This record gives sequence, C-alpha cells and structure tokens, in this order.
Amino acid sequence: MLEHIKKHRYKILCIAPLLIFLLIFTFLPIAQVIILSFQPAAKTDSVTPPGSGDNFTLAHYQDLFFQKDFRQAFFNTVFIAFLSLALELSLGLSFALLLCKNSKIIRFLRPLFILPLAIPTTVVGVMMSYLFTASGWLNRIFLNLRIIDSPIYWMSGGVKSLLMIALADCWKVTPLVMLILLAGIQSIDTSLYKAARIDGAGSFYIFKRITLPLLLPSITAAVIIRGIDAFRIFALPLILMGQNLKVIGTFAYLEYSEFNNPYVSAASAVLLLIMILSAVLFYIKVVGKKGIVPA
Amino acid sequence: MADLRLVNINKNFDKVQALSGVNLTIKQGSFCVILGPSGCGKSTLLNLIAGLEEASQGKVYLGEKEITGLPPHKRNMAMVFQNYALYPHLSVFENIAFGLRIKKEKEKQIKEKIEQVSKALNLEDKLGRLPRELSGGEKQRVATGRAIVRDPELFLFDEPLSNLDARLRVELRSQFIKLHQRIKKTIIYVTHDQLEAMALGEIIVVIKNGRIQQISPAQELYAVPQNLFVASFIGSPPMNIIKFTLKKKDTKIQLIKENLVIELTNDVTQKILSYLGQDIYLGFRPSAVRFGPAGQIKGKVIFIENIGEDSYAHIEIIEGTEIIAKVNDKDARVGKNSVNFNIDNQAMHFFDLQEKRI
Amino acid sequence: MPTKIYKNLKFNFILLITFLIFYFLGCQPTEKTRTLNITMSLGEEEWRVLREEIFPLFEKEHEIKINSYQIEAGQLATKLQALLEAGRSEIDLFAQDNMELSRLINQDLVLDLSVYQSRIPDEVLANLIDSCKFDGQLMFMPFRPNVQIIYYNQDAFKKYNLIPPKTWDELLNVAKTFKEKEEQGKVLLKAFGGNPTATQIYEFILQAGGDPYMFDDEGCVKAFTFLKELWPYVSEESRRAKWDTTNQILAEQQAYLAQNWPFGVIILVQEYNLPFIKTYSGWSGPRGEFHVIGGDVFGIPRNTPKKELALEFIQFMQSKEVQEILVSKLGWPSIRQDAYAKVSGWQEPYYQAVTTALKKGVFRKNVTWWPAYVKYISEAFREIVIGEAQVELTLKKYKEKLKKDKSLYK
Amino acid sequence: MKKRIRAAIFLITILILILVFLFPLYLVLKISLSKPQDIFVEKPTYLIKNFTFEHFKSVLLSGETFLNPLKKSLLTGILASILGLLVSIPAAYSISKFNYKLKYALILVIFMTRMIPEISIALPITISFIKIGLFDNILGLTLAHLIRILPVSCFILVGVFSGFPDELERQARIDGASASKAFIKVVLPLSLGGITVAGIFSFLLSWDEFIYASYLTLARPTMPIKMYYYISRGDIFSSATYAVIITIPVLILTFALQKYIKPDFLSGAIKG
Repeated sequence: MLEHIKKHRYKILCIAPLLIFLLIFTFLPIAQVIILSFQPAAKTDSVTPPGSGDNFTLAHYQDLFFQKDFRQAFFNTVFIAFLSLALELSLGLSFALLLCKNSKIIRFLRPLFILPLAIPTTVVGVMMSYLFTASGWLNRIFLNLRIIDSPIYWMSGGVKSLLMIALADCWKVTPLVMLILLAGIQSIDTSLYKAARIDGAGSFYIFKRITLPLLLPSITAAVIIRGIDAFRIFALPLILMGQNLKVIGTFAYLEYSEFNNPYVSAASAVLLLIMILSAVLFYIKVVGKKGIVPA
Repeated sequence: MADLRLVNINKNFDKVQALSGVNLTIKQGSFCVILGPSGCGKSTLLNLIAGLEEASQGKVYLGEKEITGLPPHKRNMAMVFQNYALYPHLSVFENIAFGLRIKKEKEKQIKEKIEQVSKALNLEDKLGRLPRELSGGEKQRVATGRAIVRDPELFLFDEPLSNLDARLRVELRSQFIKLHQRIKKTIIYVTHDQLEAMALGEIIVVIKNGRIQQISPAQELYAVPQNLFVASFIGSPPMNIIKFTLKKKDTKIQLIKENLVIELTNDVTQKILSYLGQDIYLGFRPSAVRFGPAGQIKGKVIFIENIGEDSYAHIEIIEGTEIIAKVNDKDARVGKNSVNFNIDNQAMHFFDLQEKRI
Repeated sequence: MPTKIYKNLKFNFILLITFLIFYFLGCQPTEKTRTLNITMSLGEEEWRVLREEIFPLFEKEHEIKINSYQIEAGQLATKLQALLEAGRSEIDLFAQDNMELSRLINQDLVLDLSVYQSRIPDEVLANLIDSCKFDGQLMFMPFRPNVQIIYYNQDAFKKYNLIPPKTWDELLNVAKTFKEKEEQGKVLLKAFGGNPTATQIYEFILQAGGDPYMFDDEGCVKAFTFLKELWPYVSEESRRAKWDTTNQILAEQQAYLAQNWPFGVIILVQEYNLPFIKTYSGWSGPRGEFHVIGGDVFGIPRNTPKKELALEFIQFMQSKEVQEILVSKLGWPSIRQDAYAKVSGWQEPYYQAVTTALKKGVFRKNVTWWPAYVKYISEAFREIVIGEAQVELTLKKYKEKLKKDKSLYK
Repeated sequence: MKKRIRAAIFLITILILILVFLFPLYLVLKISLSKPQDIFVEKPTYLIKNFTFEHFKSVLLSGETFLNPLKKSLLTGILASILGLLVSIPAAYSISKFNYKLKYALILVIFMTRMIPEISIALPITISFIKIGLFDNILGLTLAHLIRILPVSCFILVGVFSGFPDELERQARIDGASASKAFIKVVLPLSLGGITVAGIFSFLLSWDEFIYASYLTLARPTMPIKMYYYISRGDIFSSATYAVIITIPVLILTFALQKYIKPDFLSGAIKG
C-alpha cells in the first residue's frame, strides 16, 4: 500500500486541500445532523450541541412516518423532482438540438438562453409570483388566447401548485441541462450521420438509433447534477407556497425554525440524503457502463 | 444499364469554387478512381454523387433517371468513409445489419446475409465485438461489409485506406479488386495516392482545383499525360520537367537552356516545329535516361537513392536544375561524380506554355 | 493566441490577489470606542428618523457610538442562537416583532428582565407591560405597539355607493356586492397561512366572544362559521395574501378591502401616491370590536456584556421626548399615555384609524407554543373555510393535535 | 430556395422561443422601468407605456446602502471563484487521471455534500465559523460559498481535463519539464477556456447565494439579502430594480466570455 501512495504522492497532494475542506465543512456537519437525528429529544432548555447525549433512538423517524405532513411532503418532493427533471431533459434536449448548429446567429443567440441560469433564486421567486397569481400574467395570456375560459388558481395547492413549482424550477435550470446535452451532441462525429443517411435512415430513426444512445453519458451527467438539486428544492416552494405546500426541504426548515423540533428536522434531512443517494446509485446501476463512459 | 452521368456540375461553398464545369460518365460495372491532391474537390464530388451534398448547378443521371435532388437513401448507393464511420455503440453485427434493419428485413434473412459477408471478409469471430475493440484493418473491413451487405447499385469509397499502414494497404487493395470482380457493380473510389489509383482503377479521373484534368485508363495516364499537372502528378519518382527555348541551327532542331544544348532527331520534331523560337516544356521519366560517353548532357551526381531492386540518381545538369535518373546495377560507373547521358527521344513529352500537351 | 492572453492574465491575476488581501485586511473595523450594537426591522423612512434624530441624542449623552443593523424578523432568532452557541456577542439589544418571540424563549436566547420592571416609566400603559411577560416573567420591554387597520379603495366603494363595513353583516354584504358586480371577489382575507392568518382568525374569534386558545369554544365556532359563509365572495388573491403581498394586491386593485399593518400607508400613499387608498379602524363582531395589538418589543441577548447600557437605551427610547418624535415624525402609536404630539399633515387621517383601532386593542396572551397554534389554526382555516369541512369536528381534531405538540415547547 | 425558407422558419422559431423563455425577466424589467400608475391598474399593458428611470435613480443614488452590498457581493464572488479554482484545479487534474471507476466514485463522494438540504447543515457550519472569528466578514462568507462552489467547479474541471490529450503533457515531460511545470506550461494555458467556464459558474453560485449570507452577515448585507429586504416590505419597484441590477453583471459576464463557454466543457467527468 505504501509504495502505491508514494507513486501517487503528487496526485494525493493535489486532492488533499479539496478533501480536507469538504471533510471539515460538509462531512462533519452532515455527521452532526445524522447524530442529532438519532438523539432522544432530551428536555434540554436550548439545543445543546449534539454529541452530548450518547444514547440512540429511532423515535424521530417513527414520528416522521406517522406525520401526514411528512408523507405529503415526501410525495410532493418526489413528484416535483421527477416532473421538473422530465421537463428539463426534454426541453433541454430540444433546445440543444435546435442550437447545435454553429452559424453566427446561433452563436450570438445562445447566451440569451443561458440567462435564466444567472438569475438568483430569490429573484426567480418574485418573477414567478408575477406570473402565477390568480390575476397574474399567465392567466391573462391564456385568457387572451382563449386557451382557458376562467383563471387557473395556481397557488391553491394540489397538483396545480406542484406543476407551478416544477415549472418555476425548470425555467431557471433548463439552460444548464441544455449546455450539458449540447456538449454531448457536438462531440458526436458528423460522418456517422452521413453514413446513416446513406444507409437509408430518416432523421427520426437517426435520432433514435444514433444521437440518443451516444448522448447517454451526457444525459447521465445532467440527471446526476440536476437530480440531486431537484430533490433538494427549498427556496421556490418556500417563497411561492410557504406552509401551504411542503417539500422535504421546507419541512425540515419549518420543523426547525418554526416548530422548535430540531430532531425531527434532522431526521427528515437524513431521509432526504438517503433517498437522493439511493436514487443516484440506482440510476447508475440501471444505466450501467455504457451510460457513463462515452462509446 | 445504369451508367452514372454528371452534366456541367458546379459546386461552390459561399466564396470557394469547389467544382467547376465537371462532365463525367462512369459506365455501369466499371472501377473508376477519382484522383487528385487533397483539397481538389474529389470528396465533394463523391458526396454530390451520394446525395449528401447538392450541386449548385448541373444535373446527375443514373441510367435514364435524373437523381440530382434525390435524398441519399433513395439512391440505393453505399459509401465507405475515410474514418470508417462505424456506430461506436453498436456491435459489429449490428453495424453491418444497420441498413438491413431500416429496410425491415426478416431477422433470418439478415443473419444469413451477414454470415455470408463476414465469411468473405473473415470477420466471423468479430461479430460480437464493439468497434473500439478492433484494429484499423478490421474496422475497414467492417465498413466495407456494411456497404456490401445492402447489395447496392453503386459503391462509393472515400480514401478508405489512408489511415492504414503500407503493408495493410497493399493487402486490402487486392481485396478490393477481387471484390469488384465478384460483384461486378460500379465502384467509385476517391484517393490522393496515385500508386493506389494506378493499381485499382480501370478508369482514372484526375481532378485539380475542382476541374477535371484527364479521364483515361491507368497506362494511358502514365504514358500520355494531357497536361503538365497530370504528368508531374502521375508516376513516382515524378517526371523531370524543364523549360527550354526551341531553336533551329542549320538543319538541326535544338533545345537550349543557358549553356545546355540538346539536339533532337528528326522523327520527334514534326509536331513541335510550329513552336520554333518559343519556350516549351520538355518532360521525361527517370527511366528515359540513357548513360554513355556520347551523351550530349553533362551533369554532376549529387546522391543516389536505393529503394529495392532499382535506384535513382539525383543529377545536377546546370546551376540550380536537377533531374532524377533511374540507375540499374549495370551502370556502376555512375558512382563517379560527373556523367554524360542522352534522353531517349521516343520517351520525350512536350508541353506548351499553357501546360497543354503538344 | 492563448499564450498572449495568458501572459497579461497572469499579471493582473497577481495584481487582483494583492488588492484583495489588502482590502479585506483593511476592512476589519477596530472597535476602540465604546459601542452599542442594536438590531431592528424597520422601513427606510423609519431608519432615517431614528438614525438622524433620535440616536444622536443618546450617543451625545453617553459618549458612545450606536451601530444599528436591519435584520428581518424571521432571521433574528437564528443569528442570536448561532452567536450564543459560538460564545460571541455581536448584538447587544434587539427589537423583535411580538409574533416571533416564542422561539427566543424556547431556545432560551434572552435575558430575564423581571428585576428591571421598576425602570419602566409609570406613564407606560400597564397592559403593554403585561404583553411582554411569559408565565409572569418579564422577558421583553415595550418598544412600540402596533395594530392592523383596514385599507379600502374609496373609488370602488363610491362606484357601488357602499360604505366601509362596520359589522360582520355589512362586511358580508360588501363582499357579496363586489362579487356580484365584478364577478370576482374584492374583499381580501389572509389565507396564505402562518402569522397573518392566525392573527386574523384570532381577531374574528375575539369579536365573536370566544377564547382563541380554547380552539373549539362557542366563539371560535361562530367565527369559523362566519368565515366559511364569507369565503365564496372573497378575492381569489387571498390564497397568496400575507403582510408583504397585501400592499401589491391593494395597489393593483385586485382587492378593494384588506387589513394590514400601518407600514402599508407609507408605501401605498407616500411612495406610490395612490389617491384611492383610505383607512379606518375596522368592524366589530357580535360581541364588539377587538383588534390584536402587535408591534415590537425590546429584548437583550443572554450573553451581552453591555446589559446596563442596553437598559439605559430602552429607558431613553421610552422617554416622553423620544415618544413624541416617533408620534409626530413616523405616526407611531405611543406607549405612553402622556405623549401628545401633532401627527404631521398627510399622515393625520391615517393616524386616526390607528388610534381608534388601538382603543379597541387587545393583547394576545404570550404562549411558548404559539407556532404550533399558528400551524394548526391555519390548517383548520384551510380545511373548514376553504375545504368546507364541518366546523366543530375539525376544530376538535386540531385541538387534540395542538395538545400533543405542546410538550415540544417549554 | 427551399433551404432559405427552412432557415427562415428555423430562425423564427428560435426568436419565439427566446421571447417566451425570457418573458419573466422582461416582466421584472418592465416594472423597474415604468411609472406606478402603469403597474397599478386592473389590466397592465404588455409594453412599457411611459418610461421612467426614477426607480433606478433612487436605488443607484442611495449611496452606501446600495454600494456596500454591491461591493461585498462582487468581492465575495470574485474571491470565492479564485479560491475555488485554486483548490479545484489541481484536485480536478489529478482526479481526471484516474480510471473511470475511481474517478466516478470520487465525483459522487464530492457530490455527496450537495445531497443534504443546505439549510440543515447551515447552522452547525455557521456556529463553527463564528467560533473561529469568521462572522460578518468577506473571508467567512467566501469560505461558506466554497461549500457550494467546489463540487460544481470540480465536476466541470474534471470534464475539461479528461478531454485533454495526454500526448501534450507527455511531450512536455520529455522536453524536461517537471510534473508541475508541465501542468502550468502546457495544460493550464490550453484549458484556459474550461477554467473560465468553471470560474463563471463559481461566481454565479456565490453571487446569488442566500442562506449563508443571511446567517453570516450583520452590518454588511449582500445584494440578495438587500433585495429580500424590499420583497418582505412589499415594495415591488425597489425589488424589481434590485433584481435587474443583480442580473446585469452576470449578463455582462456571460456575454463577454461566451466565446469561452464552449459547451463541451460541461459534459463533466463522464466524457472519460
């Protein structure tokens, strides 16, 4: 083992600062949160730093599963995550396909598509509240275009609000997915398209049998980066729906800041961590090697 | 039968004139090679025939049917690319079967055809592999297999051997010839390697800057180059070309350049008499040099290249002008630095100042 | 091309680093002079008056410098807790919204001030002092009472010749008229949940003679039944209505009648100068007119070394002289009976609405489990008023839930 | 002829898409530029009726209350990006040299830090920051922002360096350069584009960060905190103006360096 380290001495030296930083400033706090989630809710006056009580309890996790609130938050999170991921991938892919030509105009217009990525989430929250209110712009446009005859009450909870949050999140992040997929598309050798066209393939067939499979590694990259953040959504649901529609992120925040229950908040955060980790590992197993290393 | 006819083809990409005034007829079943330096428009011509690119002006006919605007998959042609263009994510079997799957042929039929083709190209044990696991030669054969299995009307090869090592190239060349004899379909083969062109092509089309220089069988191309470019491009080592002034001294016709004087015998002179007093180009192959004490031309040997059973001497005849002469072991005395030689008058080529053959 | 860029990039890269190091070394303020760090959550106009006219008086008298910082009500508790647990005391005195006090108590972040009750001037209203107590312990000091007033769109009311409603029935009638005339509800209720919704229901229950914390007594049932009856005629914007969005809804004329804190006057009238916005104290229910008294209270972080200076500052702020500046310049209701000052011109009519509402003011009993109450009363509101669930049964259900959660609090 | 029509249709669809896609941003711009009486009406118009710069004037000329947050946000953003790059460039370069399995595992471990809600670990981190004296100053906020930045910049840079042909570096080593020299002389200059992209993303992540900014600032708020102040007071004009001001530097950044944003830097470690 020793000479192995000696051989890679230089590499380990480079990675050290990164891993040390991450260890101190993220792995330790995460460990603290995990420990907190198993600590009994001792009747301490203030939240003494965790690690003091050493015994171990699953009370908070049981408590979570019996809470209708948490089950609802769990469903909302999964629903929003999958909906926004699906939207982002399909929109991102169509934008990428549209913008992959390198003509001068496209190169000029492409940064415009990157703009939403640059806007802070607090600003996006404000913008979306202009759009999605009962008398907001979206209803007015739909009414003018006769798509709907009476205004949709986006903020009244239920599937409509979930769709609203997914759309808001997807608006800000689709550019990132577009850029990742654009990278994948532009790395495909164009002579493949020529060969396929000569073999008699139509453009849809080419997309299905060549572009898509070769894009799998980029799709994996997009799913992993976005998937993690989609489950972890917090700012948008809080700004747009507050306590009316909870996702695990807002549930953990409110449980801690409003309802003075740090243990349950920590437990819900840990559950979210386990959920994301297993989702990512499951995806990698399903996609397998060909989904990760480009052909 | 379906001859391929290209009529007054022009092709330009915004400012660059890729093809201009191309008229070409390729008889059905012939092995036609399109030869030219890189960037002369030969690949553009091939893409145009395949339908991957559209001609700016002009028409393309296959037999009686005009196919100018027809999309590639309606032309029933197959093409092999320089970088093979194998689908990296599909196995060799799937790569070859790609065209058949599009035509929705039955699985049994596909299996049979691929068995047959893979046996012919000895790829039987490679069918399950992925392209990146194959060697250059194997990749090349898979690309060819993919073209053959579709049994197209016409084959297009875009410099398929340029990425391979010399020995493999020679081996695959013979396979192409055998392939052509077996399937008797038209093959249009693009290359920049004139040796390959001479070896393969029944008909060779030489192109430069988008213009056809000459269309003729290999031997005629070597023996009767129609212009200076074809003359210098065909044959290795290249033909010696020197500009002389044509003079008449009492009854003798002479080629004069500075202090070098070459007298020509009468049988050669009829066709060049009209150029008396003007400058013309004299071209002669290295094999046309005849050493001997009576040689009119005196020169100094610079070095001798030995490549296999014949070797070539680089001789400087006048200040700054060198020629290459083929030397066989008989002329051992060439080792000395100064030497005399004559040029076999029958093997002389003459070109006017417009580089046209006289 | 890259190497050329790389050359001068490398040069100004180093330049930037040196500049940054100098800068951020230099910007650590060295705190030699005696200072008092206080935090509040005020509007820009309010900050200007305090910093230019009030703080200098105290600073001259005690030769100290006051550092005043803006912290949102929702973010104060977290900062105090972080500072306390890290053993640092950056904040010596804070003013906090009296709706957000329970977390400060539950996490034991403030100093018990009972022993200093005698320092409060006698002119300060007695019930105001009681509102700063938790289980009889004086944990905070009165700073500024506040009460919500009703904003209404004068033009709209004139158009349908309606008068601002003074009773529940008139309110219902006004709501029905607007709905009928403009096929969209124009009376705004706070349905977003959280403190805005809880405070509104608290007032309706008081007006129906109930005890809000009983959750399911006769008054509560009457209040919820009325709200259930009113809801169909209410503006759809109510779902997103809370204290900050109400101003926008009123300004955009999506609603013609809405209740909100007086800070809306400055924004709607002074900043947006909307002529049609008028105010009055509000309506009364079957058992009379009641309004919850909100506002801010002073608190002292447990670990501050400058407790004495902070207490002197509180006393200074409660003095007659300061109260009169606050009344005249900002139209704040005074905590003293004897602070009579003329409210400046344009603010006068709006100030009237605040004083009359204050006369009908009632203090919310301070309980540590207020957040749990807010959570369940909001859910009850959503289920009964919006979801049209049965009143008594649902209230009982949430009463049980509240009882179970009380154990989490002190 | 057919080709030109297709190109025209193609361009029109893109313009429509841009219009639809950037409509929310236009809304905020419209509010920040129009007079109150245009906004506070039953049916506000689509176009800006009468222009006014008074909101921008009032914000830009408000002196310290505007300049301080801007200065802090800009400095924190730049410092965080530079520190982020200084840490992640060497690390990403070594990670990109491992075989794909190990590389993938490392990337997942680094991304583990982003799998827990930011809010849950924000408080313990804030407490430890305050303990070591990093309260309310630029260094503290920068280190806090690095927590968000490092995983992303590492991911991008591993992608950039994986795509880098090894022959160039080997060539430099043959010419006598030591490992670090080869890296600085050959690899760094040529992957400058990818590093810029990582820099831009780092700046973006720091520029719009809210949670750590609200926990770790007292006297000197950052731009998002300042903007949240106006949102929570319901003052839509100042919040819209701040929103536009917050977006402008990023707009300039992306446009100025867009030739660097060659998309293939973003395919991440997966390009392998």
